[in-house]
Amino acid sequence: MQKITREQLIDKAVSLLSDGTVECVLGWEKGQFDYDITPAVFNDENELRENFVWNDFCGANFSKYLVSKTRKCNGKMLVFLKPCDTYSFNQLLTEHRFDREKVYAVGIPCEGMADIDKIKAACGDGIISIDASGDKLNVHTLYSDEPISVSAESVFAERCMNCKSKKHVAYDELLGEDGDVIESHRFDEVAEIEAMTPDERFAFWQNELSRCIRCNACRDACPACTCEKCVFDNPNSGVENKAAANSFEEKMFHIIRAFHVAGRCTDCGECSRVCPQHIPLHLLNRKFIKDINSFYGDYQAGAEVGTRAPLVDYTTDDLEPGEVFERGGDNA
Amino acid sequence: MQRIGVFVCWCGSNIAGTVDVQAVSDALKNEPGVVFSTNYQYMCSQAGQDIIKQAIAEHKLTGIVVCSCSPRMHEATFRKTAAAAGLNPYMVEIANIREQCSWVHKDMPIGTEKAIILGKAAVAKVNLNTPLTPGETPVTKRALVIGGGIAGIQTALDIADAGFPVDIVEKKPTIGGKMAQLDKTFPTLDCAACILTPKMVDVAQNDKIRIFSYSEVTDVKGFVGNFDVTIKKHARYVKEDVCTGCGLCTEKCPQKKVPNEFNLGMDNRRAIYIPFAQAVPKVATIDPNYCTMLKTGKCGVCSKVCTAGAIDYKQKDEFIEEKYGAIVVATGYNPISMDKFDEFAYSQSKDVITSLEFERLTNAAGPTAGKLLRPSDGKHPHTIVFVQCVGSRCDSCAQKGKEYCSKICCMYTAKHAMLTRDKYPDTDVYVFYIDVRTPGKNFDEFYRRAVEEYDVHYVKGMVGKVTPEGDKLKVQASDLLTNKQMHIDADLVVLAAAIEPDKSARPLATMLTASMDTNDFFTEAHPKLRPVESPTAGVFLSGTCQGPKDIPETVSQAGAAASKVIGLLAKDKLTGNPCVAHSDEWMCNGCSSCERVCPYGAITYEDKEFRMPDRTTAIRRIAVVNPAVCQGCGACTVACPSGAMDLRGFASSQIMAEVDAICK
Amino acid sequence: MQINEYKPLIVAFCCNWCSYAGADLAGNNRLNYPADVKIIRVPCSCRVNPMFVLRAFQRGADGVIICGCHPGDCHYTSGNYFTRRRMALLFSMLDYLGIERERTRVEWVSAAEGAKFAATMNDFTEKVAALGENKRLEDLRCKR
Amino acid sequence: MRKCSLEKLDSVFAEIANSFKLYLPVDDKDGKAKYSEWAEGVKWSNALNTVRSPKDFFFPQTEDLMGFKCSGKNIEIIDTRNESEDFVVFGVRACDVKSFDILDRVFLKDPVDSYYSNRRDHGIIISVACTRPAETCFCHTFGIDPTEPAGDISVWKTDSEVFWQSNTEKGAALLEKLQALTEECDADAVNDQKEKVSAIMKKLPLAGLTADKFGAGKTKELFDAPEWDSLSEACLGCGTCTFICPTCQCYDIKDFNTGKGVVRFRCWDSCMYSEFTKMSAGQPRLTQKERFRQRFMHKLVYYPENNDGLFSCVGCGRCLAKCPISMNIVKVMKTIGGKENE
Repeated sequence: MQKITREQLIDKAVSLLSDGTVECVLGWEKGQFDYDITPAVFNDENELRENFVWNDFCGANFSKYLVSKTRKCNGKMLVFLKPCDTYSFNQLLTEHRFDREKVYAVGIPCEGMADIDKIKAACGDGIISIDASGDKLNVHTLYSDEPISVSAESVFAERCMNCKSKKHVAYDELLGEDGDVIESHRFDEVAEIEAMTPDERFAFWQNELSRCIRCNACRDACPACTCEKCVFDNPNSGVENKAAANSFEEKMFHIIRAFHVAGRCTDCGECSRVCPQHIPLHLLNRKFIKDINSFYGDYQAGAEVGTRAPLVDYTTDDLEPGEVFERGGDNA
Repeated sequence: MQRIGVFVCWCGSNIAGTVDVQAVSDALKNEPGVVFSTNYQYMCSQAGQDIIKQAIAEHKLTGIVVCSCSPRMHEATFRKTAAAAGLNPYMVEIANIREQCSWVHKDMPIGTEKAIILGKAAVAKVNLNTPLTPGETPVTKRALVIGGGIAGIQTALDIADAGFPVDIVEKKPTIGGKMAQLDKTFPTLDCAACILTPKMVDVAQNDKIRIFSYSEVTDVKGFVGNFDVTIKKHARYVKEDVCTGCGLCTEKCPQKKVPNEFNLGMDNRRAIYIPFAQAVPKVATIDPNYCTMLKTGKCGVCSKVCTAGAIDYKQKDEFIEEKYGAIVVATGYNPISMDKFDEFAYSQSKDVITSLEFERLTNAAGPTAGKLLRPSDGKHPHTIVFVQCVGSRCDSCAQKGKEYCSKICCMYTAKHAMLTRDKYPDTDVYVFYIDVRTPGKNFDEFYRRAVEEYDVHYVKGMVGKVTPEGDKLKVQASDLLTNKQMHIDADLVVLAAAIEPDKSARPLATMLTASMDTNDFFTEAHPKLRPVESPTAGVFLSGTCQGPKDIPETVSQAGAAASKVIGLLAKDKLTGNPCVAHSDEWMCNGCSSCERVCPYGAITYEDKEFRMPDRTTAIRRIAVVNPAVCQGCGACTVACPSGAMDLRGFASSQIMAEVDAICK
Repeated sequence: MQINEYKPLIVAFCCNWCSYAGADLAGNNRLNYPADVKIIRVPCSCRVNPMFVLRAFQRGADGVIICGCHPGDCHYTSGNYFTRRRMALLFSMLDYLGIERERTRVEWVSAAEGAKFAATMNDFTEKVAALGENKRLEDLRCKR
Repeated sequence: MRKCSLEKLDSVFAEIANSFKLYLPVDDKDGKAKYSEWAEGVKWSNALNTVRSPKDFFFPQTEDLMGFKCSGKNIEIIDTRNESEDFVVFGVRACDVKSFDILDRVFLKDPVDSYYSNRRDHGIIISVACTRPAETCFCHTFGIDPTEPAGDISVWKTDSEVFWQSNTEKGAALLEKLQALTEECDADAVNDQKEKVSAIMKKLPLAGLTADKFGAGKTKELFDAPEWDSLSEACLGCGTCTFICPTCQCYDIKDFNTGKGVVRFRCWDSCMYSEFTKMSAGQPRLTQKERFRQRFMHKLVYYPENNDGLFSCVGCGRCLAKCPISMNIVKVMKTIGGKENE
């Protein structure tokens, strides 16, 4: 259960709206059920009181919306940012993707977001409502008379299981208490794949990436993918395609996408969250992050504004491309 | 669709010997876009070029592929040919079927097959070529010469002579460089000072030339025709324009124990000093490392004795910013350190000296007033051993010394030996050598005189060890011709130390973005055809910064560099390289990735209002490339996540078309 | 096709200033290397987009090698330093996806190293040939 | 109607697989169902439905249409079409079966899409009645009864038995082959289950959803509805909804230059994409709002207009589960369709 309440957020938004600090509010709107929450722009108190929601399903990272939304907004826009969202926020600022002056960022603590698919796997279909109490989620379904209780932690989204930081790295105002950067085990899975033989690695990724339907959800949700025109939509780029015709194109899309965000990816996990085919896309991005950390020193994209991303930087004694394998493990 | 002409060159038998040129031109005839294809013995010849010109006119060609030697060889030639026939020169692509094909593959079918593929790749590229027009930039009509040795002096004089202003930046308090330290010069044996100092005076008196002595270049921005240079003038604590150079201060200064670098530390100077009598500018300089006044605030003798009132203890380093159209590097050389050559006992005995030290010992203005006396005891040496190639022509595995030949040692050693024998016929002179290299006008004659007329003992072989024993130096050597060990009790051993580029060259090269070889000599734009130009446009090379040279060579290269500079400065406008980066403003995210990888600072950003595809208006930050500054490396094109940045002449689509053609 | 007839296809991206000149020198000195190597001239190794590498594999290349000036000697001062990082990460990613390591290489070849160029190409071709055809990054539509 | 015991189901599958390629929903390692080919040991998924719809069987995501072989300056046209083999798709839910009708009206209408019709002719659909509809189900809105699925053969599964009912000649012929493994039974045997499920259907959160406000002739009324702005506000413009949708049928035709020739292929396209139906004069729908509106207007207004009032949504609920920002057709119908829909 989230420590900060929906009412606290609404009150904050209403006060900022009424004192003229902000013109509108970027927040979460309730859906049909308790889990299908949509990002929305709220313009007044009525809209907020009626439709604003804050619960364990508010996973969407708003940072990316700021690129397009601030262009349309004349005054300031209030945005609520969870700790992991603030990294994307900073990274976008580093890349001059929106005007900081047009945003009023309110940092809000996050206790971890739930993955509805994990809940469905645990409780079955037919979920009518979900309510949180303490560290439990009580799930009411069509097919069981009693609510099914699951621990929130057991149904955390992948990125929340491996949460890297409860600390906000950017905000104008903070609600609740700030946390710390966390020593996570987020690279363990990458290390497991690295430890496989090349044949196993190939088979692993072949299986994962073959499910890709090129819906582009990973790209479109990614806060690092804010290109005015994506190379995959650009007929002149030479790699444009609407659907992968074969396994090469499946791989190419994901390699190039991961490479494009390498050094800029904050590991917010949106790609894996939105993938309708459950491809563990974060494992591609994390591979780059892990490599960057080990080759060039620890680097967390978005930790600060204005840092030089590792791929637009160098030192004269960087390791040679041929040496990466010596470091990466012995599975030739 | 292009109308492409393909021209396959035989290069005599160079290509035709291993590539079936007829088959190549036949095969390429069928490639998309190709409307004409032929082959000829020498495409680069006038007749060959005429074939191209004629085909352009006859077949209304819009693009050309020449299958020939490396584009590094004749791309420029064929571009000119195309231009002469009215075709944009950037519509020409070369398929390198000589260096990369006929010369490395011996089998005719294999060579032919590869030549066809390389030709197809070039055709694929030309299909996507677009006519390019170079941009124009104005030229600042002023040159900068970095280094005030004989190379810099000559370059500056020649440029000034053509009427262009020149600045010389010299890090020492005076110009003159190494030549000012020399005694006589080979092979004519005229006195170095006698021929150099008049030139120094010419420099001082030339109103087109400014000298920034005791100064160094700290920053270079800009590009050919438009360099912005920052020069740091070190505080010399003497007002240059007030000092008369009378030298009184240098006599009265109580700090007498300063090693005199002009005499290579073989005697002392004062804390305030003028390096030598003919220094230009003839102005005193206070050495802040030794001056009591500057260190403790107590003394002030020089200030008291200076009637002109030129002393200024509060002087600060000064930074001067100036614009230049061309920069000449003349940073010169130094003998290498003898630290790694302990077998010659250089650090153990004062009587083991380098050749440059020997020059000072024999120089009338030197520490011994020209008398050849041993540094240790001031006695006249009777047996002198000269060791050549100390640190030159070393095995790369030995981890010491240089692989290259220092070039000047053979001649100056012969000079030293001859002069010694001439002045002091009672001395025995031995020269140990690996080879004696005397290619040069009157060089061999000079060497033979040393051997034949002056009875210098030339011994082919290397000195193994020098051991100081009493007041003698035991020299252990081998004579390779007689295959015998030799033991000589010498009074003086002179080491012909290898020469290396000055240490200031490497950081300067970085500032200039000029390339260097692994020995830190500046690389020339072409080793044979452009020996005085650096690959970086607008940067020229003069003297030993480019490689070991003697004085006549240095002076001729200095003149050559000057003529290149004059050629550049004589232009009012420069046409640039059109193969530069450009950003598609619709795709640009303004993320700054490109700016961060650009080594030239060619990319800036501006906010621009856009009518967006969704009919809204937005102010977007977009990258703008300065085509005059961009050198066309392409780093930005890969850093750009959206692919907004592309490179003219090497567009992503062109490179991918080449990949496709090669792989099909 | 018999196995001993298998000829790999190698795409070599060479920077104009060092490696392309190195290849020219190999030619000047008549130093043989396999005709399977096809060179594409780029102004600097930093012009090589990872996309080009993938493109080559897609189109049927069995190995891709990128040659540039030695670090510190880049004609454009710093281009090859960026190449070094980009390709280190790209190659590591390809390895992570199970693509054979020997199919990709970066080699620094100066204009003076004609012999090194030829030796590098001989060695690289041999290693790629030993792997056989590129199956893991192939696009069947483009097969020879 | 015929039946067999649940234990015998694998033998039935084996029998079908003897003559046909048989596909059925199978759980992957993450427990998500997808259509896979049956082989010994492959288990039918218990999931309500597959993540991707079965439209791939007839309208695959990418498919080559024709080829061009280029040598020199000559171009030779190659017909890449092959006659499809007969195949059986087992386990299709009522909603997805209905989606084939919707696709048929597009692809089998003159001019007939021979690629689609070829597969359609050779495919046999065995549908399965639903027993545990999910909260996202709203097939009833479009008049689909999940207890009476259509298809060549309809199947009802109970705790111990599987009931088979053929609806077409193709179905009957197949069922004929399964004579030995099945036995005749009374059609009333599944009534109990049907009633139970019908009762559950009434309790579904979306039970009251109707499409009354939509349909043929509603273009003028709905096109400029102000709600489209807020509905499309958060849309990322990804293609998830269209690609998992069983009825989305838009495709793009593209040429791929292989170096030796050209492959002309088609692939799914999404009206959510900025490049959708881009022409030389540009895109007809410049904003995400217009693209978003297009998708729902097509399903709920334009398609019915051209197809006797038939909506091109089957209420399978996939988009409700998969949209990254949880915007979907139900929210659109409720918002545009007015409060009475809630």
